[in-house]
Amino acid sequence: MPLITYRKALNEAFAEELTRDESVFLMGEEVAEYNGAYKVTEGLWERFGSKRVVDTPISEAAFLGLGVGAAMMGLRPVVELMFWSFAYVGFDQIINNAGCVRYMSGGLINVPMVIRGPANGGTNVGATHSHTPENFLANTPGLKVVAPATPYDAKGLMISSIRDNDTVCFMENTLLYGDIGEVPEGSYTIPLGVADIKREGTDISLIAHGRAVLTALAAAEILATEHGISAEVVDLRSIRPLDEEAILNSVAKTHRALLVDESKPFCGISSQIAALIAEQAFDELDAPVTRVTALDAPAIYSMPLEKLQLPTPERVVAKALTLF
Amino acid sequence: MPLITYRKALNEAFAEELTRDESVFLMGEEVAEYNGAYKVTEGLWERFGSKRVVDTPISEAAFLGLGVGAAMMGLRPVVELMFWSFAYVGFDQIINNAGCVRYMSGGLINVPMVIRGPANGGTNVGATHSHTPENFLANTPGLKVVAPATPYDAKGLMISSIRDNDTVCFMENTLLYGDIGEVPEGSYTIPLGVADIKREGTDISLIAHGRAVLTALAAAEILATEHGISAEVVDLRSIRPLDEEAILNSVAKTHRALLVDESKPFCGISSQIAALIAEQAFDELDAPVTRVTALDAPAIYSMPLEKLQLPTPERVVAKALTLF
Amino acid sequence: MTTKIPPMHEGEQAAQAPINTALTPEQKIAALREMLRIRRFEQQALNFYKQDKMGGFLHVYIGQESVAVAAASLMNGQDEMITAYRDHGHALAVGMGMEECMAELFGKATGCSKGKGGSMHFFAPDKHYWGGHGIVGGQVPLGLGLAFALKYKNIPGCALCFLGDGAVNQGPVSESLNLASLFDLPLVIIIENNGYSMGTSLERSSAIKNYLAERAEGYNMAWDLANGSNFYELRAKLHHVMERARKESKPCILEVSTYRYYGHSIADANAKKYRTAEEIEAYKANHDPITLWQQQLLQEKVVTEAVITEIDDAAKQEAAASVAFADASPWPDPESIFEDVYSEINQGTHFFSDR
Amino acid sequence: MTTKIPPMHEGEQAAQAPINTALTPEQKIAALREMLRIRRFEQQALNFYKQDKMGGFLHVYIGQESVAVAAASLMNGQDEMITAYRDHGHALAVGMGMEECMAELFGKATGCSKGKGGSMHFFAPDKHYWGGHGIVGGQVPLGLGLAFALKYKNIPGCALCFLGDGAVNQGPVSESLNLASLFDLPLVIIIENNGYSMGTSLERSSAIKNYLAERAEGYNMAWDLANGSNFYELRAKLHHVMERARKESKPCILEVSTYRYYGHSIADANAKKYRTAEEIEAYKANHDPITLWQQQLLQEKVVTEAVITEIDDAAKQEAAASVAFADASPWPDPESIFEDVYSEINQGTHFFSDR
Ligand SMILES: Cc1ncc(C[n+]2csc(CCOP(=O)(O)OP(=O)(O)O)c2C)c(N)n1
Ligand SMILES: Cc1ncc(C[n+]2csc(CCOP(=O)(O)OP(=O)(O)O)c2C)c(N)n1
Ligand SMILES: [Mg+2]
Ligand SMILES: [Mg+2]
Repeated sequence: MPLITYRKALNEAFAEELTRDESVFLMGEEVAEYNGAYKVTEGLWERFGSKRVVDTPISEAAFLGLGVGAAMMGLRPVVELMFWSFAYVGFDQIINNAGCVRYMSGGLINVPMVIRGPANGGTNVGATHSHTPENFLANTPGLKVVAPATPYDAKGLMISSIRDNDTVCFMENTLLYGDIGEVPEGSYTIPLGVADIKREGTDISLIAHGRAVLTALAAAEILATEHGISAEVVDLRSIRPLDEEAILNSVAKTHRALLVDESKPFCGISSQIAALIAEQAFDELDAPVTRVTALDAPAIYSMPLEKLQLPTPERVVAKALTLF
Repeated sequence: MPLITYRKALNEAFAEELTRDESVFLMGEEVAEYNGAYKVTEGLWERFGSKRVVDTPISEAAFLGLGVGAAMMGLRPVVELMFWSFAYVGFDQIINNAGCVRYMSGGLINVPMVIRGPANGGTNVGATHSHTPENFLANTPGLKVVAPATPYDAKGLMISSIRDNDTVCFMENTLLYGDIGEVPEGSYTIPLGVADIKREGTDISLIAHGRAVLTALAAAEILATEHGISAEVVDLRSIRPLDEEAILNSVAKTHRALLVDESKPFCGISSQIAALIAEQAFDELDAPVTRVTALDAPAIYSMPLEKLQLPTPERVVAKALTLF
Repeated sequence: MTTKIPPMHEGEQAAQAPINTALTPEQKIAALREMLRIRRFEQQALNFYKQDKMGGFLHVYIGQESVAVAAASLMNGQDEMITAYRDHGHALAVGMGMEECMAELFGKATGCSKGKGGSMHFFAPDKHYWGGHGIVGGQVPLGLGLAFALKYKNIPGCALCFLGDGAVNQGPVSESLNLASLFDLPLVIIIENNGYSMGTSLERSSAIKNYLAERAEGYNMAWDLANGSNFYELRAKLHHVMERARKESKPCILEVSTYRYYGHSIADANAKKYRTAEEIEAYKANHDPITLWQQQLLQEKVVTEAVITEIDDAAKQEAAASVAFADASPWPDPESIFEDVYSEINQGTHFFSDR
Repeated sequence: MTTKIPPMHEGEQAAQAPINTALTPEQKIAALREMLRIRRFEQQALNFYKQDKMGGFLHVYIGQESVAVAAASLMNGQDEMITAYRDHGHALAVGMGMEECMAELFGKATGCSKGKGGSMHFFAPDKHYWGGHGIVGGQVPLGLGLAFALKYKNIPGCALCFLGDGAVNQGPVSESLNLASLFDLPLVIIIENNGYSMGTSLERSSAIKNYLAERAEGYNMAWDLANGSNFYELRAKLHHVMERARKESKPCILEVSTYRYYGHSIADANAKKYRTAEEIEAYKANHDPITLWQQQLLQEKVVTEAVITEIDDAAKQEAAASVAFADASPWPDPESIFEDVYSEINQGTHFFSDR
């Protein structure tokens, strides 16, 4: 299988779908002539032209709304937010339009749109540019939320998301764009709502999404080699729909759960997973459900401190050891 | 003590603070000449004039941002959102400006603003008008979040919020505006971050905020009279800062926790409380932490169904009984 | 150089516009019928709102009926329409049935949105009607998307997007003006200027030179004004800008002067405080679009008083029947709360439930 | 009737504006010094950015220095300033020290924001400087608030609010124009039109008739244009609108034509793709505001070449010293991550932590 970057995996997904389905178009700031701020859409404007790959002014509310309107009419917009941090200037369009129109119309209208872009801290751009709003989005019934950790998952989930008849919020990560992995050529899909066990284990479940999966894997390796602890790493991949069964099965096997989450802790994704386990796997637990999250302050700029603010393998290991 | 409505209690808080402190002003759509869409600001424009009570066009982003700018300069804006549901058109101003400026300036700048308005379902206005974003706000380090359930708490917490040097998101409820309770005349404060035990009990802790506190109290009464179960009702009052100690103390006493929350369940406030209890009171629990929340769909319009969508005392009782 | 559309077919001249001289008597009568149906429908809704048959808000369109009816009368099967929460008139004008609309207000399973949307959220995609949107100004970016989709699909239609005078000050509206002009989209923006946003008069909400529509200048976009009480003028001006959108793929703003007789919504306790009774009565007496259209048709001898009465009675009966239908209809099943959230059939497996 | 401010003090006439004839030689030299300080500071920052001494983005202001310096030279202690993420120039112009600014870029505890804000988020409230804002257009509603506060407090100052040509299309900017005009606030909006928003030229981002500033017309707001390469013209025009704001409490938009030499940020790999090398070189050769100001001062015999070299060397040394300071400064303490979130001293008790 070819080894390509996460960025290229997404790019291939777009190229496949642009080719396959005339109703798919890409839109966003600098996605076309400039090739994308992070080069995720590189070459696509040249290949597919200005109709299918559309540059916009800096007007997120208008072009997100444009996406919703076009999707209602049966097109399949793939709208880039240069950063998910910029979603807040178009938040009404996401929550009230993309999120509610299907329901409020009694199911008459679908909004088959993908809203995508990076949602991560860790790049020294300060608080305004480091938001991870997957919890806000997943809180909203009507929206789907996906957060791939690997190139393989990125491509398969993106193709599924574009074909999905609901709005899918696709959370990428600038720190992952350069990661390399095996990715099949051509089209393949990964269904939304199916978690992936990225590492099998018996003693503790490390549950994560996005880049935190890699942190969990690194921690699992340390736990195995230095502490003789066998950690299972559950990659949620899709946050909503959520693969509750995979989570509960893993906890039933390991009896210990530690959630690793790069977003803020208060009402974060990890709160939801913790609440789920606490309610539905209470009798399985040999220790409290616990979490390692971003340290609870706005994202700091300072380079060494920002590294500490996000979960590190060391913090995960230390926390895991408290459960034994 | 005088018996007044929740609405009037808030109104008195504004009048007190407008009188006490020249830097306080009220702003929002229809707050002045029209007396407020829900009459919460009734009479204040007449009494304090157009400088202190300011009507705005329908431009939430601009007037929330105006509030932040004015607060940075030392004024104390009390900005009304006619509904908290409309916050999403000005969400960037709340999250990135009100929420981050203090931190990003290394503490040089305070944003002493109150953003207030009703955040509730249950009034047949459909999904776009029934959002309860307290979890989004409380997720954001830098913001404070308050949700009073009674007229007494509403007045005391509002005065504290106006005097607070950070931005406080004050979640009111149109269904509570007419509720009557004992409220002292004149000024008094209730500190943010202090929960209130609204009913003492020994067998189970019902933990709630806002109107769900009243649902919990009704359920506690049924549990006592019909099932001989003594339920303690913990009213969080302030969601951030959160009175973790009060929650944990109550659970240590009753060994059972049921969270009642009118907002959506996925990453809601109740997820956070459940995660907290699951992690920090694991050994105290005799049963899983569990929750009764809004049913997880956009707010439905239909009158009888909307009633079912929000937590009811019956649902709370039924869920509570499963824990014994 | 202004981008205002040069004067044409205004006032008394409007009847002579080809789009109006082409109207058959039947079509003229149909327009009257639609306006009366809207008014009678909403009067019934008002009654039953007061009897607590419906909840929430009820924003009635009474006084503005000519605007939606003129626009709908020009839609050609390839045009699309979207509006705000004051949406009953537009819904009926595009052909939605009174029964499904009334049942929606009653929150019944037979409602156009199965009781899920309510008064502010009517939709009928099969009739090119995309809502009914509750957040002020929120429909405008969506309307932009409708226009974008038309152009993308090479459909020579236009998207009609209505908004109020207060809504013009929402940021996404301005953003949409820029995009529509920059992308040359067939978007017809219709400001229904009824002089007030809730209790705030236009002067208190908007800094303008002369007209709201003039803001189009800043986007190098065409604009025009129309008198909402003059059905012929409305049609002539709308037709012009719709054709321009369809044929040249050019956006524009048409500002229509109109008036609402009732409060902002029926919950508007202040309805009579921010306007004088005289102002309201003067409008009713001198500018009512239905009265004026009736007078016009009488003058043209297209109708007699008797015909008018007949049409009106039919509208009243239809409205009463829609109430009976709505009243007799079943409530939605509680389980239906969980339906229509996502497009999958088996939704239960796909999202969190506390049950 | 246009709201454009009538021509005055333009081009070569600008030197004759009273606000310019009043300048002492020292003040003229001070302006040159400030521009050079900004340029040298940023050139150092650029070097050390490339050496990985700082992270994230670095949006340099080189080519635009005249704008911030002219504005700051007119601030009277009662005026306020706010800008976007391209904020180093404004920060130095209002009097922030190179050391604290460079240390901030290095993420050090001695930085102006203690290493918490970074390049895009400089603040100095004591110097009436309110940031440094990363979200495009987001500073404009805040600037509106600064102007509101001035008026509320009866301070006869004005709020200077800078934004880029691309930022004009953000909705909150339009909303702010309406509010500023409606409330008669002393807000001076300065569009630094450098022709591009990232890789998008003005023509591709904005539908306009002639000028972005012309959008002010739709809000009945005054506007004007200024040549960013002509320091005297900038001062004359800024002075006029600032005085108008201070004395009449009236807002306006001033659109300044300018240019940035580097890419959008230093991470902008495409910096040379969307513009030709000729375009950039032509600007540097013919329009550089520092070169032109130097020529002007030489011509006026206010400086000699030797004085210029001396000032420039001092600026270079100061910049180099600021790097040494930043480099030698300590990192912030890890515990400081939790500080400054809320205004309480004892923050630990007030918010959730997983530690
Ligand atoms: C973003 C937002 N802010 C406020 C409201 C509350 N609101 C509903 S309608 C309305 C007035 C709108 O006036 P206008 O646009 O003139 O339309 P009209 O009601 O006159 O038809 C307001 C303030 C809302 N629904 N959405
Ligand atoms: C809401 C939002 N959208 C997008 C961005 C990314 N972004 C940062 S600067 C910029 C271009 C702004 O151009 P302009 O306003 O002309 O200012 P200049 O960079 O030329 O100074 C963009 C798209 C952002 N920071 N915020
Ligand atoms: Mg109106
Ligand atoms: Mg620019």
